[in-house]
Amino acid sequence: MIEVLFFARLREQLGTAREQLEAAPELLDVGSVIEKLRGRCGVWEEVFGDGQTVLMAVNQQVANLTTPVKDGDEVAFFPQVTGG
Amino acid sequence: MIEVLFFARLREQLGTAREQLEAAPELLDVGSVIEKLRGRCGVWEEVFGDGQTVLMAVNQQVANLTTPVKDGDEVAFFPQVTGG
Amino acid sequence: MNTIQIQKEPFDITAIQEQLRSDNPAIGAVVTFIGQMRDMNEGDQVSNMTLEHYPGMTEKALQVILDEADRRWALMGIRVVHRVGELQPLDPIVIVAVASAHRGEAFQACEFVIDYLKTRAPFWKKERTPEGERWVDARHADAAAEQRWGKGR
Amino acid sequence: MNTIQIQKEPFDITAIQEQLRSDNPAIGAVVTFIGQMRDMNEGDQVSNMTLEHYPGMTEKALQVILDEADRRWALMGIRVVHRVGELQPLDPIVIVAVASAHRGEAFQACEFVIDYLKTRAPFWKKERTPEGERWVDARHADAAAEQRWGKGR
Repeated sequence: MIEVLFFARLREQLGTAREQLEAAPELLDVGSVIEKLRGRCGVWEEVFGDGQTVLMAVNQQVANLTTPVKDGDEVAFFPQVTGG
Repeated sequence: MIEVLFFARLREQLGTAREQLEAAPELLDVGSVIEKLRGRCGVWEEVFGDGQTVLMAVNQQVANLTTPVKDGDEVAFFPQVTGG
Repeated sequence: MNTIQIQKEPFDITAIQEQLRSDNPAIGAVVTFIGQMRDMNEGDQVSNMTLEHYPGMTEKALQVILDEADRRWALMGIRVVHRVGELQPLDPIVIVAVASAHRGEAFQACEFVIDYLKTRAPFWKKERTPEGERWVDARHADAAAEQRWGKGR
Repeated sequence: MNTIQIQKEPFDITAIQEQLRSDNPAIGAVVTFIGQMRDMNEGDQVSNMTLEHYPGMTEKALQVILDEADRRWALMGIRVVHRVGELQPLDPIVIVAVASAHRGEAFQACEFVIDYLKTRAPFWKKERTPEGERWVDARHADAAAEQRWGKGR
């Protein structure tokens, strides 16, 4: 399983905070996870569409589209941070 | 009268914190006050001698050798400051 | 030596600073930043705010920032406490307190930590205004502030 | 809006910051510098210290510094409290607290005030060491820190 988390505006737009994706050979990096999510169309295509700023983390560390993903990883998507 | 004050190391070296100098036509600026004090020789010559760093203020504002002095003024001499 | 806390409860500014500054008589300077909630943002009245974060990643991201500060400056302790959950105007949101022998290092490290926190730590603010709720947008000023520090990692 | 206090008594760090930060809900940032007595200086153990000042001139010199800070940055209050008299290691000597809407200005103004205080306000420290009493020498670092700010007056 790949644990996928969504935060803040993304969590609200997608209506979900967390889901489990079945690990699969084609889910080899964060980019391919996004591809899969975007394939759901509707709001998913919107949130992960071109021109959207979505930040990503793998196992709680900042990642990018080419960061590898494997079974058991935690992948998170969120907007630009605004703390402090 | 010109009120003359000495602080910190200068106060200790000179053994005095404050004195009144009679106003006089030749006491026209801070430099001439220093001349007069230095004329006392001994420790006075030492404290106000060449190569000594003495800071000065007239009426509680930073001054220099050419700052004018008149009857009723408060003139202060002290070493470099070390607060904070 | 450094501590990081994320909490819903208000934090005790006094206790944080006292504990840090009395830790070591070699400390000569303590610089503290307190960020607090303003009642206005982008021209709108803000009545309250909810702060969300990413538990686990938040602490890790802050630890990386504090480690980097320790690498760059000779410090004698850093305390970071950040609130999450519901906040009202005037509530402190975050405190960053840095101790050092001399003030220059404490000032630089404190500003470095808050600049990086603002752009690297996963916190998100949602404001309540007369027009409803809205997520706060990242400020360009924060990215610029971070870039001043050059390539750190 | 700004206050300056010179006193023999310990000051209340909490009260100073609380009063400043809760003064105005437009305040987003409070930066505080606390300078405290170290138990070592120039390689020698220091058991205690006496701080002398020039009453009257001190307040005027600090007022000039705070006015200049207000001229340079958009601030929402400055508090300066400086102790004089007898001090022990770990005793806070000075606090400079600055409030502003945004942190950049508060950081800069706070560091500006303490840098200028160190070179322009008439305070003098006398340390007691195992070898006896001695007046502290002005640090070159302080003059350099002041010069960073350019011609201000």
